[in-house]
Amino acid sequence: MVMQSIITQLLNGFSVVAILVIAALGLAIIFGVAGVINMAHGELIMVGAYTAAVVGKAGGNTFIAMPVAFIVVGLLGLAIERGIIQWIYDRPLETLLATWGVGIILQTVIKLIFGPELYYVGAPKILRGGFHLIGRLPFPWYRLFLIVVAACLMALVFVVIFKTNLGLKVRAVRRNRAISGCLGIDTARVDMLIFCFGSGLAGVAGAVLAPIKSVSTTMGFPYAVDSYMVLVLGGVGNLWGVVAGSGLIGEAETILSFIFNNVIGRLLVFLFIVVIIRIVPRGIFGYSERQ
Amino acid sequence: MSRITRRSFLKKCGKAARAGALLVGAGAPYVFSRNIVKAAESDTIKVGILHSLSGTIAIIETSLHNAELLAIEEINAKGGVLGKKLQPVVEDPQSMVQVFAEKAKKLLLEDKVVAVLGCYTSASRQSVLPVFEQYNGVLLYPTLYEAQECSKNCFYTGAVPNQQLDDFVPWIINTLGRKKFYLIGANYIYPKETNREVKALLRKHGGQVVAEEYSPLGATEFSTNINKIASSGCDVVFSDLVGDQIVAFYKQFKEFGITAKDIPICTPITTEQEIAAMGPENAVGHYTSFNYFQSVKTPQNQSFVERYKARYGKNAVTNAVMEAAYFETYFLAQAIAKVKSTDPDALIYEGLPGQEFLAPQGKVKIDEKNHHTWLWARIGRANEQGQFDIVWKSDNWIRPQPWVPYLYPDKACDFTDPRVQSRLKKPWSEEKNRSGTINL
Amino acid sequence: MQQIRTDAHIRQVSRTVRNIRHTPMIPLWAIIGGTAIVALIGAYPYYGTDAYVLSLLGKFLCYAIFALSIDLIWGFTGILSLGQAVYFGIGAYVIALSLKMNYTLTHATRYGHKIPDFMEWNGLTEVPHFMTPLMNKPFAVVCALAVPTLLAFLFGAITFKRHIYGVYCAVITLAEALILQDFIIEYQAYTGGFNGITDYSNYSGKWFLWFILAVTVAFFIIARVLTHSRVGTVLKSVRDNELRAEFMGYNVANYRIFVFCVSAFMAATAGAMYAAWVGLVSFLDTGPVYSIEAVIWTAVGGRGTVVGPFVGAFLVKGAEFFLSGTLAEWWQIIVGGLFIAVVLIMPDGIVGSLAKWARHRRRAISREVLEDSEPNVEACQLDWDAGATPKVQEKTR
Amino acid sequence: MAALLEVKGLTTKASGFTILNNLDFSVDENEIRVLLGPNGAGKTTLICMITGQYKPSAGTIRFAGQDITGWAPDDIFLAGIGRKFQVPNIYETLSVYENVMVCLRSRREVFATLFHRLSGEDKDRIWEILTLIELADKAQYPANALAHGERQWLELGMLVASNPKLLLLDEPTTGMTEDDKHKSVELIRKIGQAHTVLLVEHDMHIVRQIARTVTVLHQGQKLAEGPLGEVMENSMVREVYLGKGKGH
Repeated sequence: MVMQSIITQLLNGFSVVAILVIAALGLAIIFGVAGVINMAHGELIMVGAYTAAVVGKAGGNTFIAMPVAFIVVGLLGLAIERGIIQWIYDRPLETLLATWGVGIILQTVIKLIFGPELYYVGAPKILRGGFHLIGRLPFPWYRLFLIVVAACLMALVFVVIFKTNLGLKVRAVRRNRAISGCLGIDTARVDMLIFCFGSGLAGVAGAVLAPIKSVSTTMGFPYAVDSYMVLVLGGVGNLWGVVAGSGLIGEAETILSFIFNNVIGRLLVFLFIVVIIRIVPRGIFGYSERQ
Repeated sequence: MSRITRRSFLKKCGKAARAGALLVGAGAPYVFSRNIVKAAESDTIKVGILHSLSGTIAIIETSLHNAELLAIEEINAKGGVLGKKLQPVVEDPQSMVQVFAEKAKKLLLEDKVVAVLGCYTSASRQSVLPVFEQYNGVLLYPTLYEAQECSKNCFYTGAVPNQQLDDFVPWIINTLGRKKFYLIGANYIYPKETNREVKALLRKHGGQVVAEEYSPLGATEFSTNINKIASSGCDVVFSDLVGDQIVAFYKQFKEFGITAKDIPICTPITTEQEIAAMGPENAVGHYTSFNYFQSVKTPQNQSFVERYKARYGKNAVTNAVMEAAYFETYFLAQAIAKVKSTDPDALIYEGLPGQEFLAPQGKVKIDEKNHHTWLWARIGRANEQGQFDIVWKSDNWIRPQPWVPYLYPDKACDFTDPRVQSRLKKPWSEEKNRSGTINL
Repeated sequence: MQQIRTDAHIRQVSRTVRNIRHTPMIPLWAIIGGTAIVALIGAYPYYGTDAYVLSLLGKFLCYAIFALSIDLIWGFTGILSLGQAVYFGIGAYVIALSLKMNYTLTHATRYGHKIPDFMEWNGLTEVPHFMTPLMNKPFAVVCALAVPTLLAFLFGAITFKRHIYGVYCAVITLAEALILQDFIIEYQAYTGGFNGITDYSNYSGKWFLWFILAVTVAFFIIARVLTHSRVGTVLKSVRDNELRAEFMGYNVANYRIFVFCVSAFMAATAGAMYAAWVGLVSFLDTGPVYSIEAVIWTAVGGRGTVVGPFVGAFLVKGAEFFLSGTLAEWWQIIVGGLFIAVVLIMPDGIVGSLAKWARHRRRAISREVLEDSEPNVEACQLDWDAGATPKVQEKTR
Repeated sequence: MAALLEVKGLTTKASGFTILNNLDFSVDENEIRVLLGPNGAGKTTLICMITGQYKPSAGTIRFAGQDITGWAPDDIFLAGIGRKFQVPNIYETLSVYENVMVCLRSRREVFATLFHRLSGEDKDRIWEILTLIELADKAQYPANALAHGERQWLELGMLVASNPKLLLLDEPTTGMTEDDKHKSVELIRKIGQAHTVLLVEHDMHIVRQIARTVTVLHQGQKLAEGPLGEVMENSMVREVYLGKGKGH
């Protein structure tokens, strides 16, 4: 019985890890690649979730909501980048301030449009229910779907960054912006596209997380905090870091919460992060540049 | 390219910015100027409305704010009170207790409101009570709460545990036939105190607590808790989760394949509003104990729901706290009319105690002794439409007991007691205890 | 070893060039303006009778000190902390606990016992032994100031010695704020948890406003002296170029730890006074959101200037209090827009931009002076041309 | 005269490559020594080793009688080694005056600095240095307003202010115009009158103007050492260095 619970708990852990990966991927692009400390990341996820709610009202389901949210939030990201971020790439800490402002504005605007109450987003019919694997409880199909989505998004990002021309330019710009510019790469365009892409991913995160979480204007901040923890623990600017960070935080949190309780679980996870960072200051997969 | 645009952009903006800064700088002193809202004072009665319109608690508090504005509009449409219109003074405390206290002070001292309708969480109420006691204001508080409190300056129109739990827990044991309780709640005073009473009732009626667990406020990942619930062998979950936690918990409960037939969730706090947010399919069959449901079949309620929907859109749902916020506004109007004055002491000693009103849930009354409200008890089972089928209803209204006798046999609240009265008559600087609690 | 001695002629010349004004430690305008503002605030209880404004003034001053503490580490040293509220919060909680326990000795809570209500509803029957010393108020004050400072020392010793700066430091401090916040909520029997600590006798008299004001002025002067002294120059040099400073023999980590401790001490003092003045503390006072807000006040006012945090705190907080009443539904759009506008239009903040403008003017004047005295400085080979006009590049921090 | 700096058996490995291989090398007091070598010879790495930025895999570094192997950069500085970086490395937002002021020889501890006041003599010294590097008239400018050459001189001035026993100059004339280079040479010569200087330089014009003794590094090892003329005649040197058309 105890053994079964623990195995179930490990499985749950995988779904939590998947949630963290999904939430953090967009930030991994915006923060890790474009170097913007995006405090509005949670709000971009929130807008994605509301997009899913609208799609749901119009009769669509999560599968339709994902590409729609990608486009809607991607365009929103484009607007933010063109309007604000493009002027301040060279001042990363000030992006924090501006995006915090963007976050507040997004929250208020969404509240004015949709009202302050919680919104309903249902899971698609074929993903309801679960399958029996072990123990008393079935493992929900939707959680399996989350794991699959996390893997697919990882693969997508991997392909975009490492297998496309855009990805090559992105990596070039990340290593040396000035030289890349001199070599004929339109850095402004690369920045714009990458911010757009990262925002779109945040939108997808909102759309897939909406059916299992509550959708409200203030839902974003915890996701943003978790995403930053994941990135810093895993190593900024490395895709495997996202997986490593999510894996450690997700599994540690579910197991510790099971042994103790949620609050102590969370406390221990944060302590754990602080300790790890002190041992490997650049994160688990962070590269150390030659000074 | 972007650099050049940037520079010219900055140049253009530079002058505008400097002018703007001057304007803002010059505007700052107005923050401190005392005539923020100086309406014609003679022909209106100012009523403060203090509910968060931003931040995490805005989800529920905005609906209270709406209900109170609706009631004020209705009262004004009928000619107001004492020939004057009620004028709402709205403040946004941003879901932060410090701001609640600050804004309460502003409403009392700056706007000189006759009373404040406000607060939702216990934290916010506790933060403003010292302010109301010090400056002798009147607070009407619409939320169900953990009780064990009575303040001279506060009138509580929400339910206290004896009105929600005393019948609910025995009903779960006897009618539902479920004895093994798994208590899960958010980690703060209301769930802790509520669970203390639930445990006392379980001892009295022969139930059993399998586990008691508290989750951080705002946490929305419950897979671990659900795993624990499934392996604990309980046959009913008693939940005091609040806010968006409710939605996430019910959704994930269903997701893990547990239905209300296996383990029903019983709760004194989930309303129609949360069910709308989680989707009715996730709530079907779970139980809530409340004084009011949207489906209550009284003519007052039907008209109330109609008016609310007409004002705030046809998708708007009503709930118990909102109903309390609605009728407390009427309590205030009636009390002002009764004492023909806006003097706080007149309202506190004469006007509000004993006030009756035919509310959507039935007839309600403010208790003379303890400032809480006589309410009806109902148990509802959520149905497919996101409404509650009322499966049980109390025969009569129920007296509020801030101190339940089975836990606190030696305490009671009584503002009519001469000992309390003499204490209250002393000025604030000499006697700061404004509580009506007495030891029996 | 003998130092290079340039010949007397050059030394003579250099003397004539050096009549460039040094900014005094505390300029005259600051003394006059500061005195005027202090008088205006300190005398408020005599010309204004509004208890609400009075309470706001004390509170805003605490916010301003808090913002100043962030400016000290962020503006002058380049350490971005998103967990500065930890130190503010600990200071506030210690004082609030002390006052609350003393208050309940004479004023029974609603349960009728002589211990704080949050202890009671969590099942404690008496004040736990490790908390009884806090009932001694002077000891509590010492604790409220010393504990955060020591904590900052520990934090700094581990973090800065490990060369963790920038975003990593920001996220670690964020994690620390979250830890403290969770800790306070979880151990509510000792901290009041989600409800915070309220209902104790706070100091709301005029004398306490004066006290806050005096502390504010003291911290203002300390910050000004610190940042304009040699240490301040070293701190700025660490901010600008850590490597160079290290190769100039400065133990960069020690300087960071030092300024971090000073800043924590300021934040703790602000927190302690806040708790005593307002009579209410909550876990939100220790959280990341509050820390980020204070960072924003600093940025709006102008980081790297001593006056900036004061202006920022008063302006942003004032705007919030003002707007959230009159424009309850959409005031946040204005506040959000303000942050964006400051970043885009006034990257140095309000005070910073004004100071920069003033500096430019001054430099232009001193340039004219130099040109007039050209014959005396021929040895300096002045080659003023278009290229010598100061091009102030954007900071790339 | 005893050697001021003495490097023995210095070996560095980084990710599989041997950058410095069992290098022996010494600099005497009051000498201007030029370090030559093609790209990748390990010149900058050697500087980094001496100043404590990297830790050597093996070998010892002795300076003024002390073993400084593995010391922290700030301690090595305090022992008396100042370093000029290849690209100008100054405090961008401080004024020129402050840049020099921060570098003045004084105690570096936090509390000593806290209560430190500039004496009149200190001020004279700052102005002297500013005059020496010809930036006195720009004393109040923020350093980021200076031109490239001026920034290099400022860094030299900062080093002089700290009055080190040994100055390590890593290609101080990179990216300068001919005029500026000429000025730099004058400056380095002046500095060399009172300090021991170890100069890393590619530009043979400059090397010829300054150098008395040169050391040639190749693939992490010392190839040749001696007076400039002698070394220039060395066939190995000509092959690995000049043969590749690197010099002028």
